[in-house]
Amino acid sequence: MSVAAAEKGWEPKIVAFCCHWCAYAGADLAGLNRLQYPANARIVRVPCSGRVNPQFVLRAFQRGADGVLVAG
Amino acid sequence: MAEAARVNPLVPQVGRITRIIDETPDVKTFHVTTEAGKPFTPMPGQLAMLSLLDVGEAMFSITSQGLEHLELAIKKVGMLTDALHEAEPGQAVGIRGPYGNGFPVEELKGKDLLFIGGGIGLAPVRSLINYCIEHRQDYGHLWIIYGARSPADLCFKDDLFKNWPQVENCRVDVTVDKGDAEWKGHEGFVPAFVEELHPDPAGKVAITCGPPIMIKFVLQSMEKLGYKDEQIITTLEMRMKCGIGKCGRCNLGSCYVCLDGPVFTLAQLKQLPNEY
Amino acid sequence: MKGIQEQMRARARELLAQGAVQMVIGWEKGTFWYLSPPAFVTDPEDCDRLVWDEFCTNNLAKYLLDYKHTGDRIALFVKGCDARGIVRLLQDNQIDREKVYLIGIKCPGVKDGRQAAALGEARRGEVPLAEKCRYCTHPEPVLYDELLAGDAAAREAAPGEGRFAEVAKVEAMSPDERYAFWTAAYDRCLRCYACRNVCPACNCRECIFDRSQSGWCGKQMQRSENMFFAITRAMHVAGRCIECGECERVCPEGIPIMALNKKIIKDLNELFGEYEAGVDLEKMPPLGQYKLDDPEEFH
Amino acid sequence: MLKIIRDKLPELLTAWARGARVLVPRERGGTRVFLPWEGEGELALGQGNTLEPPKDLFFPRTETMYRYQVQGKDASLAEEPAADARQVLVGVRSCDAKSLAIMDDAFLTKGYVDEFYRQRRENTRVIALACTEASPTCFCTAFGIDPGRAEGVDVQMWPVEGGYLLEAVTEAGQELLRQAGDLLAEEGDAQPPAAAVPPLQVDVSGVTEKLQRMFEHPYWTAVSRKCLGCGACTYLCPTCYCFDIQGENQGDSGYKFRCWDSCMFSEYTRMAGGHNPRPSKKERLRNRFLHKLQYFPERYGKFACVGCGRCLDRCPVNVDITRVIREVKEVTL
Amino acid sequence: MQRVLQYMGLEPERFQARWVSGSEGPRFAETITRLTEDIRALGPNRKLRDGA
Amino acid sequence: MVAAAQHPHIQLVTYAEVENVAGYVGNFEVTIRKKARSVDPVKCTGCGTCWEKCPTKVESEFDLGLGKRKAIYLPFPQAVPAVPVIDREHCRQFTKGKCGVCQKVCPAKAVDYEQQDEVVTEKFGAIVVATGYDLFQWEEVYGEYGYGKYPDVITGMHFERLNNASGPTGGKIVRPSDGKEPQTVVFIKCVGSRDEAKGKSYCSRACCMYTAKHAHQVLEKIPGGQAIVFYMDIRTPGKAYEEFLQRTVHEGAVYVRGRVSRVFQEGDKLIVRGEDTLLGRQVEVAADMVVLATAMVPSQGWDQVAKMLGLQADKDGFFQEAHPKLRPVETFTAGVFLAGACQGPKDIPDTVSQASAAAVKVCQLFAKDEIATDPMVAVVDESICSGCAMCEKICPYKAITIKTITERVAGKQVSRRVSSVNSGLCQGCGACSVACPSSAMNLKGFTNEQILAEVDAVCL
Repeated sequence: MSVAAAEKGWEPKIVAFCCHWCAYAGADLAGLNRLQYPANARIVRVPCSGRVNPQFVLRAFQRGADGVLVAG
Repeated sequence: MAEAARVNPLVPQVGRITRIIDETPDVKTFHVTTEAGKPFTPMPGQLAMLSLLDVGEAMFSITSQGLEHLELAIKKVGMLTDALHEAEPGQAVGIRGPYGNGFPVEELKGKDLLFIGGGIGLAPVRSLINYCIEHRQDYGHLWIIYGARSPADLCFKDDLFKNWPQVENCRVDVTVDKGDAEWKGHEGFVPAFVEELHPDPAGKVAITCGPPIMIKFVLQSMEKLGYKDEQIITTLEMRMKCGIGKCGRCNLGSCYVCLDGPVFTLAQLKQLPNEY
Repeated sequence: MKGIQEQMRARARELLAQGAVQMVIGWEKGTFWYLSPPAFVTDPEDCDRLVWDEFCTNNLAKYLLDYKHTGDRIALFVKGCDARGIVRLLQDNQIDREKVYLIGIKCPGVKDGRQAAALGEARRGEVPLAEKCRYCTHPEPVLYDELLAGDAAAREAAPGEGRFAEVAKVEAMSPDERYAFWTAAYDRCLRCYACRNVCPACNCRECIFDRSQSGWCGKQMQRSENMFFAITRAMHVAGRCIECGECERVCPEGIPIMALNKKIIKDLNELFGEYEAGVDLEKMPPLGQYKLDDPEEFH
Repeated sequence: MLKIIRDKLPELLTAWARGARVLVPRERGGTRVFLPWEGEGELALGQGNTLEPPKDLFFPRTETMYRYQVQGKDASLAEEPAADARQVLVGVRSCDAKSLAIMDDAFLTKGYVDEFYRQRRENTRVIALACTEASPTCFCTAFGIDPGRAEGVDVQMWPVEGGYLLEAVTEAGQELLRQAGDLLAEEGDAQPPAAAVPPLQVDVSGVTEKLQRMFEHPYWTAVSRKCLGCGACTYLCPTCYCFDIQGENQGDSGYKFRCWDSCMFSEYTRMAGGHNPRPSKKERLRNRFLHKLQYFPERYGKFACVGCGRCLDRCPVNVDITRVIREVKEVTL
Repeated sequence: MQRVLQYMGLEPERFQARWVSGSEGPRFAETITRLTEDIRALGPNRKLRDGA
Repeated sequence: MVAAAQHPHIQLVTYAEVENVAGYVGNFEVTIRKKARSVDPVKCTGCGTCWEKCPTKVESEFDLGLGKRKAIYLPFPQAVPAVPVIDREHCRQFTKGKCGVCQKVCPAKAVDYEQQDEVVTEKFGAIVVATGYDLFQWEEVYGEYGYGKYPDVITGMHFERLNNASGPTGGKIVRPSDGKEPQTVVFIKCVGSRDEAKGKSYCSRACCMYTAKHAHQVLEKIPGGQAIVFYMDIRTPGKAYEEFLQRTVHEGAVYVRGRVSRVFQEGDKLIVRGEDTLLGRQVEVAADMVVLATAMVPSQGWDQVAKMLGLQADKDGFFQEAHPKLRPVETFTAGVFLAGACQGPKDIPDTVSQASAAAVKVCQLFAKDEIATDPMVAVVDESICSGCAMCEKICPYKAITIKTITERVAGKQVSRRVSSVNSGLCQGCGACSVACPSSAMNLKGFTNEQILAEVDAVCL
């Protein structure tokens, strides 16, 4: 998909690397508590935020992410 | 080649895997065809570039062909072959070829042929064996010596034990490095087996293919038995990308294996740099 | 400088003749007056090839990796930055200290061959010091088995400021300007990997950029992948860069690679305290370990 | 013979740019490369050769070959439309002009024609610029190349006082000069200036034959020691044409591309099982020199080196092909 | 990492690292919301991107 | 304790320090320094003659300085084993080179001045960490309570000693300053705990109950005694806890909600000035004794223990359990378990429960010859690994070691160093795979390739 085509009706695309034990659990909890949060974040579960290689972040940007979050 | 120039040789046809046969735990034979029928008609020993479009492309020897399909026997060694082994019949593939020189079928006419194969090395040789069987009257005695690590690792068991032994004027000898409880055949390495069987070089051409270490010792054995370099034919394996002698990587000296090979006589190989 | 060259040749000859080492790595005269590429001498008779002049720029440390498994003992001439390269390799367990014999040279600073070529041989005296040498903090080798007599006083004491001048310049730009600056530079990148191959911090057996199958980075020479390479390379040498400037020198396209390396050095210094890679064998790079009290930029 | 005054050259380029993409040496980030002419800006025709050879214009660094879709077991592919844009390449030196002939051999002969290359090559007109001054690293005459007149080009240019002399060599070249209209003036008695004399001299006679007997020679170990194994020499070489074919996959679709590759890299010959017939930089460097000086001459009847000196200029460790040639001729077998 | 990406020209908001513990559901929701807003304000990213 | 000491399968090593722990679950190698007691425990019968005759008196650590002990002494009456130790710092034999009384009087000839520290290394399958707690050093930060300069401002622990029948006062509650029985005793709770400004942010958990007990004891033991408790909140979750508190209140303990702003001496009395926040006015009490409920903090040396065992600790130094709810006695290091206050402030029943749980966890571990580990463990691609040992240094679980492998390269035997992961120890955090410069280290289940593919997929 070209950048131009992606721009129509653009919504931020966010890749969130979430630690299995912390932020991912937090996301679970947010779900359990029926908390609203934007659907823009696409979560990649990792065993630990220390597992996030800088290259994963770069790859996310390469593939068109507008923002990247590492949550531990 | 005038009309060939208009066809882009680097772009494959889309074909399908129509049948998958388990040969050994890590070798499967794939039947490939396209909607228009057989992708192309190769000569024995020629190669095909097979790809899973989203995984990768690699060169494989064509082990046999039918009226409508090509057969490729593929061992699991890397990413592409792992993915191929996961595939099911019906899977779309890219295929282009045929590449390489193939076996010198004309020059071999009227000669007795000795085939020596080890492991997956039987795959390229099989195309020639089947060709000789089809054109039985053109060739002399066929003698197939084949070995694998274990009985389970023997490729083309139907051919080895059913089809080929029934062919007229054809002999098949099979060995395994190490047998199992059920194995009643010969045990031992291929080179030693060849020496044991002692095939007389007179009027023969030997075609050998297998793992490099086997080839090395088979060649020593052949020399002992009195075979001349011109009497020995082997096929090489190289990393290939374009298949048409352009991309550079499969050169042996000024030859490109994808174009001028993969079939070489030992005499030719000795002229080339030892870089395979 | 003559003195040093003569000492070099004499020591190389002695070491080889005694059999104390099997090879001596130094420099020799290249095709042009402004080139003094690495030289590998194995024969005591051959030691007069060795030269020492202001163009002995190449950092020789990296070559030791080629002889990792040979069992040979190798003598190496080391300038300040070469010695730091050795320390890095030792810290990464890449070489055996016993298998190298280090002959230190107090380095008066080297000069850039390309600048010299532009000036011409007639103006040899005017060739300025190489950029990396202007801010060199360790002109004398930090590690050696013997030190050749001579002095490094030819240059003024290393000025601290200016070391990060280039970095400050880029930092002062807006994000868009910075992006334009780096993409303009890395659009030129040929991905020849000379910067990687010359770097004593790049000592992997097999670089991920040589394993395109592994899926890290494609082989397309285009902006996003060149930038991926640029950032990955920079992160890879983070905390390990010894500021020998070789990456920038060898780059056929003249990409300001050190401006990226130095940025990381600067940041690491700010975050984890001053650290100079390859100076002290005992002090490991800040990113190579973890401490309970490591600062966090997490929020 | 026709002449154009220096100030008018941009106008001529602009005229040509109406029907084609005009590429001409220009300054970029402190180096000179062939860049498109878009009507304004400085040219860099004077100061020696470009850093990068023009091969990129026929054989791009990265080139998409075809796109595909994969859905479950089904797949389809579509060829990338042919590159049929016309190009005019201005200011090519004799060495680089010769390199095109070498690339033609590799891509267009021996049974297969590389369509991607052919399309671009046929759509490109080449205008050569004679050298009147040589760089210290030049040695084109060693390969019989005349720095004063290029082979296989459409138009030959010579720098002269105040402008350039031009001479059409081919029919297409004449057409280009016709497009110039009154920008060109007839200079009947003008003589092309004397060609440059490259300072580096090397005698290549007999080197192929010598190399044929040197494959196992310890010389290769010695010469490869300082090599870093980077690909700078191959990527800057006008005659190196190795490439790789790879895919880029995203979800159900993707594309196959080819990109430059270098025989100096370990991955180049490594096979799927891990075996590498050229495991170290010694074998790789040897292959590079043998390819240029032995294999290519054996296969195509000419050296795959044009003496442009780029590798020598940019090699971080001064691996010097002229020195290799001299040394090869000297070593005892 | 954030500093390097910034240095290469990326806006600082585009790459963030946050502590969110397993018991902090609301904080997680809030983090995502804020990040999304930050990025919405910045607009689409074209930097470091394939095909750009 | 006695039962444990007598158990045939329990070996009790006292007066010793663990110097190093190597190995991994099922195969720990623990180096223990058994300090020289100067008394042979095998010969000693614990008759007590030696400490009776010993001429040197030293302040007793156990009694927190409220009483004295000898230079050869039993740390406390119920100590197991009942073998005395010579305090070499104070013993005349060691400081002056002459005395030897204990050796002379010992009927068992057990005293041995030549004894040296003994370092042993033994193998263990699992480790239970029960290093307990220390008390918050209030003297340094609570200037308003007198910087520790008033002898009658004591901690709850001192009070326990005073109150103990075998303590320095034989169980009589007296003022350390003059030995008089106090009439008015003020208790201040949350000294160091729940005080982010000066102390710790956490609730020390046991103080509410022991303060209630102390108040009850004041009222019970001291005729006409008065107990006044300053508190912030009263927390009594636990079986019968609230009832006990109510009983104390009914007995006459005065609970004042509010913090004490100052304690100062006036003549014989300690004036405690504070606020009653319920009534909204200042209160002043002239007390005879002030007892502080100081916070529990991890035992000194927790950081060394953490390092030795690869444990993680929270910001206060309490060891981190593997999961706050589901794995409260395990640690991130396989085979290492937690019991008691080293994990967080606890009272006795909780400590006993956790200790029992830890014991059962160990039994569970030992019940099988093999252990099942999480499949998410790191794996090394030895062909790529360059042996730089970055991963070894970064691994929080000490699961990575460097080993030497030999392989054939171009027909030559070459040995080189590569990393090796102990899958029993690896907890699959993946830090090594990020630290690895060559990407030779990968994490099964979360491989680089898998994560990259996932990133690709989520970006579609």
